[in-house]
Amino acid sequence: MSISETDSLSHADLSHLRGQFPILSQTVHGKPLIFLDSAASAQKPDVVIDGMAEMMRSQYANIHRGLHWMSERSTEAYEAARSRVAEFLGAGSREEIIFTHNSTEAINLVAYSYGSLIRPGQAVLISEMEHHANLVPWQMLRDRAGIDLRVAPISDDGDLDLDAYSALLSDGKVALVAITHMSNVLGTVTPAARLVEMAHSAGAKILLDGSQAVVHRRVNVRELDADFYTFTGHKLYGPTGIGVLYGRRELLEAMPPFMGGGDMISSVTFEKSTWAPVPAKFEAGTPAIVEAVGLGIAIDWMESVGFDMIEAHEAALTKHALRVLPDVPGLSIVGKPKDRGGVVSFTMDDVHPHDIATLLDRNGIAVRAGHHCAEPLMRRLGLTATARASFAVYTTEHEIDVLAATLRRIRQFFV
Amino acid sequence: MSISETDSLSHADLSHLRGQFPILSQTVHGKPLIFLDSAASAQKPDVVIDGMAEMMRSQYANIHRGLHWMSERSTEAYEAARSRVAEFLGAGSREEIIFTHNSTEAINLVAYSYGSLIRPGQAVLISEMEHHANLVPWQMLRDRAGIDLRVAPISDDGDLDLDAYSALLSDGKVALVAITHMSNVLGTVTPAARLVEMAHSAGAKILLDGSQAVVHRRVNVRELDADFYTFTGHKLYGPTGIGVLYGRRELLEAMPPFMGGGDMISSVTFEKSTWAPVPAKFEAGTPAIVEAVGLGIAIDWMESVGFDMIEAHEAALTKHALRVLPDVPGLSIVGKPKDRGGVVSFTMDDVHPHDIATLLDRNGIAVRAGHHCAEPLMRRLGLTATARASFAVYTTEHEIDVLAATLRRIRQFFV
Amino acid sequence: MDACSLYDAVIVARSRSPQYAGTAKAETARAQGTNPLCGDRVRLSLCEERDGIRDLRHETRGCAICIASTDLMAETVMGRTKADALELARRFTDMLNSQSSAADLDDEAGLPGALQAFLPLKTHRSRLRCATLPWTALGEALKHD
Amino acid sequence: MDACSLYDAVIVARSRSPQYAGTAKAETARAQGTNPLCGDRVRLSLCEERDGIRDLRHETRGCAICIASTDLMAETVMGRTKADALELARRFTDMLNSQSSAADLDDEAGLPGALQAFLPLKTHRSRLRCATLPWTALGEALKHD
Ligand SMILES: Cc1ncc(COP(=O)(O)O)c(C=O)c1O
Ligand SMILES: Cc1ncc(COP(=O)(O)O)c(C=O)c1O
Repeated sequence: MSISETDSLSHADLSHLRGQFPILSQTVHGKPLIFLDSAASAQKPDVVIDGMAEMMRSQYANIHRGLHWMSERSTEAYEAARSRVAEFLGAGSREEIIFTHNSTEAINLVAYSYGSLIRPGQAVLISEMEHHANLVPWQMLRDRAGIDLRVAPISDDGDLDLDAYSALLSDGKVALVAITHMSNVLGTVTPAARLVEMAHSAGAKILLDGSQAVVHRRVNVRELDADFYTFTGHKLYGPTGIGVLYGRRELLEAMPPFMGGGDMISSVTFEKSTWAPVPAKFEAGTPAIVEAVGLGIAIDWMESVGFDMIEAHEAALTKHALRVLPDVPGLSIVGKPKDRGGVVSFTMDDVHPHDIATLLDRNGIAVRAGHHCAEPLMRRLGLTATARASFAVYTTEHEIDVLAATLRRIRQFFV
Repeated sequence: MSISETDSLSHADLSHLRGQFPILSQTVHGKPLIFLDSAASAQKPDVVIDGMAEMMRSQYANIHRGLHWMSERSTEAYEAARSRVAEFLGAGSREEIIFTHNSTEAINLVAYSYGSLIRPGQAVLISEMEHHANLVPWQMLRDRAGIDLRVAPISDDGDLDLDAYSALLSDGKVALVAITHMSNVLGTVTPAARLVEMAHSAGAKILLDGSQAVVHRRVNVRELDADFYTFTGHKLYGPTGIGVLYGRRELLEAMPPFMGGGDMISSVTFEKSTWAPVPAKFEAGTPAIVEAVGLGIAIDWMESVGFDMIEAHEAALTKHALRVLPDVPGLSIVGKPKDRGGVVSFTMDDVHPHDIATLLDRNGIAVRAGHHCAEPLMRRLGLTATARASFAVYTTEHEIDVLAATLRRIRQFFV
Repeated sequence: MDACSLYDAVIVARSRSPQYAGTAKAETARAQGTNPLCGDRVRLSLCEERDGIRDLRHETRGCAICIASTDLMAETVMGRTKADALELARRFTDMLNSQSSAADLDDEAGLPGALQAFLPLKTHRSRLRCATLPWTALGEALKHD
Repeated sequence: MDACSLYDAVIVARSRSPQYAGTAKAETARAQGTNPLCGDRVRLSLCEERDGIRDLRHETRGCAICIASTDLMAETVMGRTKADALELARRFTDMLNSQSSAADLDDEAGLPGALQAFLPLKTHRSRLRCATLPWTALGEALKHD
């Protein structure tokens, strides 16, 4: 695609871009689909869909150990996707990119492997606004390994409490910080570079859960100086079944493998196996070959749109939503973080979020409702559930207006 | 498709069937592709490719927690795939089917989760012909948990030594047997029902690695009485990035989770989480939704061809190969198991298998060469590598004839 | 706005002002049902006598569907025998879970009219549990004695 | 049969009957390279003097490409200075790893004719290590002293 060089998407550009997402022209309950659930999983542009299909049609075989043409082509495509991801994240080298099933597996990999190097008495530090994916693996590690799990609080606005964060780091016992780069509930974009710096000064390593952040902002892991960074393909306009762990090379090299199997070994006897160099050491078995290639295409597609454009468009959408939604009687936006990505959670009087979601759905509008896999955050906010609208590069201001208008009518209906 | 009701594929049926695999009409180095590497990964029929694309085009969203139409449709499709797999394997209930990344992850899940219930002094029993995927996870468990790892030997023909197997079970210390249902190197189909019975009489549970078997034979886990059964989508004419663990329900229920994250919990506080019922307990994070659906389609496709047909066709191909290949001067078939699936490993004088593979590739023929992720088996056979031709439902006798003729010329070239 | 037949007048009305909220006089049993997926919670308070359910009250935190379903359940089962109530619970749950379309079922279900308000849920399967939660809790309560 | 230019006469001949098999007289260094992926193993035996590599012999277990590459390496580096040999190792490896096509490189590579036999490997990247393995081992051997 080619988009004019302004700092935001023109109407024509946006409709051209939307035309690349076949699903956006579907109807739901007879209404045109308005998809405001991209933070749960984004829709895929046709280049991704077609590219995956094309690979399976014309250049597919298992990779790595194959000496024949099809296998070499598949291997090349898979490894090119790795290079693409490395470049996308600004990694120091392509060997620092490990393909996983999703973000959840990437975090569990670190919890099992790096976690096995953390000693009783040491601690892992998370925050109050973590997705279960960046909470439960650390709880399980705590219970397995007898380490401490510390939780950095957030303010009522939904910002991380930096003083408390600093205090929790101060005794030098924190071995690893694991914190979100962007909250999937509040939209809060955390001050990642600061968090890294503070963690490092306290002698801790840091993992950033970039599942949401990477979709909306240009991320550079070396500039952030992150030790681990994770994201998931299906939220990045890419396929399901593929995720990414970035890890600093010297850490990855010092870590034991997570899963055992083919391709992660250097040699095997019944007595003893030795491990392959990174990244192979962490990629046991046949990887999600076609999905990795699909992810590479999705990244190419995003770069062709341009991150400046994506950021500007989503910032405009978010601003618009924060202007029109509070005008809906009874509606309260949840959280007021200093820096927010395109995710807006809200409640409306005592209309239950599930009823909001179902009634929006009847009108073609897809939002999420519930605890958004962040139960402890809900409890902290004194809520059991919220409704959440989340925006993607294909979202329009008009869609947000329709959301607001429909919410008004839903409320009238209940009051 | 519709195939005439004979017990083997007619010429016309076979060419109709081949027409459904777009990749088979590709050329390689200017020669028509002859793909004899399906045991590494099978090619995909267009219904699978198109079905995945169609889902992403028209009915895609994240699953389970979504209350909107797209999410309900995706959830239904994903859960229907689970039911399809349950039926395919003859499982007692759909809750006994867990979707994983691949076979390797399925085995690692059992090694981590069920493995954590095995006590020092107890043992895991594998065989000499295991793929690294069913060997390295048990080595890692041994080293982590201080259990014993026992190895059942095979005969020179490549059959499991049942007396030795029985002897290794006899002290009652084996908690779990983990053995292949079909060797990816020798083609040996193991007497699974016997193995299960013997394991159970000795008080052991048993996992069968069905990664190869399930492609070629109808498998029924309840008839086999297996405790765990694993396979991988990409070898079953399905997508990459999806695998399956079948587990007997009461075992799955007693096992702790493997990975932590969204969807595998029932409730979460910072202090403690409780787990969702199976299968959700073992499916942390966003699953490979589209790939699971693709796998369901692949199974439907196989059933539409019919397992009787598949078995008969592959048996005919294997018989043919075992007749024509040994006629190639200098060629020796590796192994002579009593019951063999469509996998034939061979060596040819001292022409290195890698040279064989590359020269076959120059002539459009894809075979695998190397240790096939089974180094200890190679050592047992006194080899460092073999060449391997493997057959699928789309393979023809003519392709095997071309293989044999080309091998003759390769040998002349080297001698 | 398309509110669809799901949010029909009786469901919305009952969710706004449940008629059987509270606790039963002469309570003989309590039960609780929760849906951890969404935090819905139904607390039932029963007065059961030999000839059947004398009184049934509830405290429900949840969505409109859940509150209305609980309230309509209370109305429907009061005065019925235990066996009758359990049979109704089974029929209601079966009706919602069955794959046949709402249209096919309307007649067969043989459910009290008020409960038929939930038939449109069949096309919103993710919300089924909101309606069946109180019935599951009732089943537990009645089985416990 | 299409054997392609990869298995050219010299490669096949050298793999059948290597001319530098064995161990060096007056051996001053040994080195070994293995490729765990395929089990190939190259053992080098060197006699190095102040003015350069005097003798280089090998025992190679591997495919035709690997044996021929080792044997042709021995032939090529014998008599060269250490710096020269290392430079050649670098150029050979770079040539094979570079993304430019064989055609573009033919002239530029400036490699001894015999080594150019390996250029067609560029279109069989999975076999690259078969050819570079002995050179990597040589690099190790020369760096060690
Ligand atoms: C017998 C056997 N087990 C396990 C595996 C591992 O399968 P995957 O790589 O898809 O996990 C394979 C395939 O390579 C196999 O042949
Ligand atoms: C902040 C955050 N972390 C982690 C995840 C988990 O991603 P996945 O389910 O793809 O593993 C999500 C998405 O659900 C998320 O929003």
